Amino acid sequence: MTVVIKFENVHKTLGPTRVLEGFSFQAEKGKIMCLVGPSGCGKTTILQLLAGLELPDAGQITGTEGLKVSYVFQEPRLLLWKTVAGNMDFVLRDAISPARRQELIAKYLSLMGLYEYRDSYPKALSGGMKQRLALCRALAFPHDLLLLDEPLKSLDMPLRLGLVRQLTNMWRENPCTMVFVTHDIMEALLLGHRVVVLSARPATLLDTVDLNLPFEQRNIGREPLPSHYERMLSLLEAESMKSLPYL
Amino acid sequence: MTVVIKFENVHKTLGPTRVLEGFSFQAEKGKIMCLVGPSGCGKTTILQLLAGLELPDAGQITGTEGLKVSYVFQEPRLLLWKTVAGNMDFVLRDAISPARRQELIAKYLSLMGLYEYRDSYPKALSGGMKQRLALCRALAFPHDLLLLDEPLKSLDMPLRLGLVRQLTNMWRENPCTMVFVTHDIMEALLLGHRVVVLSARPATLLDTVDLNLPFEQRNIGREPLPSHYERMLSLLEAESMKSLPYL
Amino acid sequence: YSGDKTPASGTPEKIVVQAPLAPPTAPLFKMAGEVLPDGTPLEIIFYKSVEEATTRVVKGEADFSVLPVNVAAKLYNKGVDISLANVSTWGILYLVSLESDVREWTDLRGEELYVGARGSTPDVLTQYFLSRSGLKDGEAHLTYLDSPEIARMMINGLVKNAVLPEPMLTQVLMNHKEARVIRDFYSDWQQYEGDSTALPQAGMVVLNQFARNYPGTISEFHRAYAGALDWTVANPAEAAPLVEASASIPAPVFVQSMERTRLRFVPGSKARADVDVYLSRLLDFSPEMVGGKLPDEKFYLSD
Amino acid sequence: MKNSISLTRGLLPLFGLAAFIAFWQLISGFYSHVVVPSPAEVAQTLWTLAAGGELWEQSRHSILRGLLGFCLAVAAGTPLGLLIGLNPVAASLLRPLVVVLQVTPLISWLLLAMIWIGFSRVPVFVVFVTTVPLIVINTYQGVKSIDRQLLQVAQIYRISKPRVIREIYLPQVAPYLLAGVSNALGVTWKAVAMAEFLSVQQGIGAGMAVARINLETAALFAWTLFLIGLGLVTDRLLACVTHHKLKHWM
Amino acid sequence: MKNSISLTRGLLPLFGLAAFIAFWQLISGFYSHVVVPSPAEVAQTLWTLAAGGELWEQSRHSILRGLLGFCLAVAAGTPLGLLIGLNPVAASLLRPLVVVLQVTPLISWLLLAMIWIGFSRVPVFVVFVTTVPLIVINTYQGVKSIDRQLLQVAQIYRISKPRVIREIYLPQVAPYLLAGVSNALGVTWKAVAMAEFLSVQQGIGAGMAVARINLETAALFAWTLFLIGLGLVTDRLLACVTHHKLKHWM
Ligand SMILES: Nc1ncnc2c1ncn2[C@@H]1O[C@H](COP(=O)(O)OP(=O)(O)OP(=O)(O)O)[C@@H](O)[C@H]1O
Ligand SMILES: Nc1ncnc2c1ncn2[C@@H]1O[C@H](COP(=O)(O)OP(=O)(O)OP(=O)(O)O)[C@@H](O)[C@H]1O
Ligand SMILES: [Mg+2]
Ligand SMILES: [Mg+2]
Repeated sequence: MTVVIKFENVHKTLGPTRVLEGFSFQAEKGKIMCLVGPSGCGKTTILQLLAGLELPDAGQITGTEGLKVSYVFQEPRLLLWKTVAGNMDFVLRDAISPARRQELIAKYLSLMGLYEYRDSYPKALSGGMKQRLALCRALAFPHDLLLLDEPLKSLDMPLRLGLVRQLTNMWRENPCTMVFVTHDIMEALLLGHRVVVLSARPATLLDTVDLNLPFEQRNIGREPLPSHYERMLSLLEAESMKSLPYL
Repeated sequence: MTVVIKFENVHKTLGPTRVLEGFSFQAEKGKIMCLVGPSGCGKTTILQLLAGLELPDAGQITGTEGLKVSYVFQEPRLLLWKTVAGNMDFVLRDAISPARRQELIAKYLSLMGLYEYRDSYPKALSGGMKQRLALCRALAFPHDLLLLDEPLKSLDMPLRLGLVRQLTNMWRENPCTMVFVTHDIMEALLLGHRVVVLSARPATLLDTVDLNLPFEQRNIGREPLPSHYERMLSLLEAESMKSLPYL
Repeated sequence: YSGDKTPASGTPEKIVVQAPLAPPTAPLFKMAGEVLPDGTPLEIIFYKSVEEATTRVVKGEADFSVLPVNVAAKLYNKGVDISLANVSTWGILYLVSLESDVREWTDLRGEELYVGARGSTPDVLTQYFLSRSGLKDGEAHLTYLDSPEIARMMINGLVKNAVLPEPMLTQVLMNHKEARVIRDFYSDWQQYEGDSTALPQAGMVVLNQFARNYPGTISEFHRAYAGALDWTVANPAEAAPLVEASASIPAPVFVQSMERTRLRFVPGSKARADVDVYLSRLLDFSPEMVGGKLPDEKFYLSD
Repeated sequence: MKNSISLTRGLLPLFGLAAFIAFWQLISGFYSHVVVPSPAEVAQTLWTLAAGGELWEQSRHSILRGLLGFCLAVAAGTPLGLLIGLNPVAASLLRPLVVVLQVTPLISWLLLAMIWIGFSRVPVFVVFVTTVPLIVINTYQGVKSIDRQLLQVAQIYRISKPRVIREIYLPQVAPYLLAGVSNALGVTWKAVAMAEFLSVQQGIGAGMAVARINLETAALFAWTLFLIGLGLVTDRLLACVTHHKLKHWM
Repeated sequence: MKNSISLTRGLLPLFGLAAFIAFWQLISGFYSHVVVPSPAEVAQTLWTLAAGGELWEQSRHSILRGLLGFCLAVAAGTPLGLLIGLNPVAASLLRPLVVVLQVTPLISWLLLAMIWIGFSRVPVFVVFVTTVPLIVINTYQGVKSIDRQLLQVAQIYRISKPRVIREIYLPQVAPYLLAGVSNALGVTWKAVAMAEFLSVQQGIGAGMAVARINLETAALFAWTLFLIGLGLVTDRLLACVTHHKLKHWM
């Protein structure tokens, strides 16, 4: 059995834009992989390729065959005509038995502070609440591969930290493969077994860090996180300077 | 002439949800005011009231009369049937003469690294690029009051820092009133003349800090920012604990 | 002074005649190519529906209109300023059947009989004959449909008994071997109403204003029309190409249909007796058909 | 305040109606009543028809036929529109068929319909044929305008095709379908009257046919008025039902 | 690969057509040619009509009338639909009017139309009256389904009402309008033929009326076939034009 998910020399053009050109990388299965990179570099495209929603123009993606995927998209993508609970039920219906489904829905909604809104429609939710519901949906759905595209955006700081902790706990119970895209380097360092910094388009790997520190020992102030943080930030800054010289 | 924008005992119910109950606060005109608060506490609602897009059920909002408003909504809200440049042109057409308009559009698009995408339609933009376009549009439009609802989300760290700097520069040139909603406390402390921490719904003022430090002297590591940061984070944490005890 | 601006002795610029695409129109095809002796050109309009015809009459856009006699009476009784100039068509309705055991009206007891539009002359006459021959209401099942559809269904054997006018009848006879004419409405009429009465089905109405203004033209027109009509009756084979060209009625169909089409020119004033009998029967049956009463003598254009 | 506004709004159509009747009265003065009967005359005819029971007797048939044809059209048109929208092969085969239904005049259908479907069912057939393209084309356009992002959600969470159609497509197609249904319901009453007019003994159309032959324009108008009333009532009913259904999320 | 797929797809309707013709041939065996003429007979009649110039002579009138009525309906229906969608007062006054247009049978219009509009313009009027509700109702439904968030954007940036209508409403109403236009264009050819059938000397409908009276079913079918061809061509044209317009952003 393959133990890695692998991009080999992947090319992908979207419309007129060559997003990936000979992009190669690999993510160990059963580990958390965090992707950081400048806006527009192709992170979402990588997730779409991993999910099989897009196909590479050339090159190979291996190791994703037969995996059950959950995906938090960059937008909440809720069903406006279903209530909060209905949106959960929608994805779980075919996957989980009715009795357990109710329980699971209640559990995840409570976890995210959405239980009292279970009968509201998405239009009555704030931006952060929509985001939480999207996350809920992905977490509750049984998965081997969890793709997260900025899942913690629009959430306040304590909530983000709490959710990072929650994700590590969940991973401990069920060590699935996660690919986590974020713009917050610290978040990546707190969560990832491996953190990858991507260059501007066409994406290449600028930096790859493997962190062996157990989750409970990771702390914003504790080495080696701050030094990784500094290095990564300056790498990203250099990238930014190339495409956005005026800022 | 009033020199403040004032909420006096404002009540606002959305659907079944009582978002604001006797909410009062004031923002000095020509200053930058940052709002931080737990997800779903009513920040967006406050901006909508300021913009006049919603009316209070009770209480008074004064000082916004006759102000020209620009608003970065929590969602990008782009016109899908117009190109990047077309979206800019759409808001500027009636406000600015044609010659100057082209120039202004080019200037702001270059600033945000979107100039090469000027003829692309929004569906070909990444999440962060959409967000930048929305910000572009608001900044280019002539305004007295600038409302920003998480304008820097989905952007990478250097970009965010660059844009914070850019916003302070712009404010120096044209000291308009800004109300800036963010979930990043540090962002708020780097940018605001006043930073307000809101409680969970119904929103009340948990903390109000006036910062007299000039922008160029503000630095993530420099006091009093870190101590404000710590205090505000723990206030928010306490709020979070109330509504999200399971995290 | 009548208030009309045109002097009473002049000639009109043209004469507009409207007529349905049916046998009574045939003589007009001959006239269409010619002009009246006094040089007045003739314009013929084919109308497709009764509304169209009545609208033209009401708006005064057609000087002469070929109409069913009862429709003419109806218009007159409803106050439209017209009179009956002539009657030209005397019975073009027949009872047709595909079944060999149908010979009489009474044989239709319990049978389905297809009749053109409900409330129209064919319908009323059919009901009249049925009741005169002793059938009670509903003993023959009347079903209504427009004649072309009845004819087509009959050709396909889907309709067994029908009342059809010419030239549909000829079409049916030519296309279905079993189709036979059972009754001729004209003879039945004479059987019940007496040999001296005829069945006046269609004629021409003229706008009274036109009649007042151009009395000379009317007689010119009548003379020409009567001539053309007699010629058509006498020489159907020669008229057929004209009809085929103008109305697309196949020549053989036309020639054969003329055998059962009774065209005879009778001026309005001379037709009153027959028309009165006819209309009073209709009046008994359903007053709406003639506009509620028998028209008075002003209905008939005096010579 | 609010009440008085909604009251005015409720009264507005009445003012409109009054203006219309006044205009009609004026017009009817210019023409023979064979062409334009006066409002009073038409109202009286309508009353006579209603009092004599004929109105109900005839319209009962028409309403049943109309509703049957309409329901069949919705029941068949919605899946057909979905199919055409979802499956390019079905589209290239069935789209021409929809055009045939749209374009073929009643008179060309008439005989075939009578032979194949039988006399009494012709109005149902005609209603079906007239309204089904409305449903199909609107449904199709709704499918084309669907949010592709949600389809990706369904793909990721392995939602079965029938559920995707029911829970992703249909709700988004709903406003399009609604426009189609609204159109179809209006056209239903016209179509049923026309079909009866041409082919059947009873029903509103048959009543109109008799009125026409007898040049009883007042009766023709009275029947038309009744049809319009029917149309207005069903239009309102539809608006209420759908408002109730969609108000939550739109 | 791609080419061969699109080729197969292009050929599919042809197979469908072939199957249909075979079926028709079969059916025509069972009935007299007065009821169901054979395909060959109809084709020959169509050819005769075309060769004799009558086809072009008659259809010229119909096409002009149809297009005129259709264009008028789009030109009037779109603003009317917008108005009804945007203004509740206009809605309560004009919605009943739309129902009147939908529901009133041709035969009731005919009388009035012939008086007021004159015979030769009746087909244009009939096309207009038949298609305008399709445009209005679809536009209205499009306006109802608009994205309110973008209206807030327009409000903030003080976009003038006409520009909001042109640049926010219209693009979002476009797919609804498209469904309406697609429906209207199909119905146009039927409506013009029906109107000509009942009231006018020249045109396809007039040709059909003559064919019907003379029991020339083959000619009736030939005209119908021509109408269907007309419908298919305009349907394709519309699809091409709109695809070209909307492909960028949808
Ligand atoms: N249209 C609406 N109908 C009903 N309730 C609403 C509506 N909009 C917002 N709410 C409720 O009002 C509350 C405040 O919403 P608001 O969008 O102002 O929050 P917020 O502070 O902006 O949150 P976030 O940071 O997540 O964007 C939430 O509880 C939300 O559920
Ligand atoms: N549908 C599309 N058509 C054309 N170009 C596209 C399309 N989607 C994305 N792109 C282009 O591909 C590039 C990468 O997009 P992608 O969404 O993967 O970026 P990203 O790394 O996720 O950025 P962000 O952090 O801003 O979300 C961008 O330059 C974008 O303009
Ligand atoms: Mg992205
Ligand atoms: Mg918000």
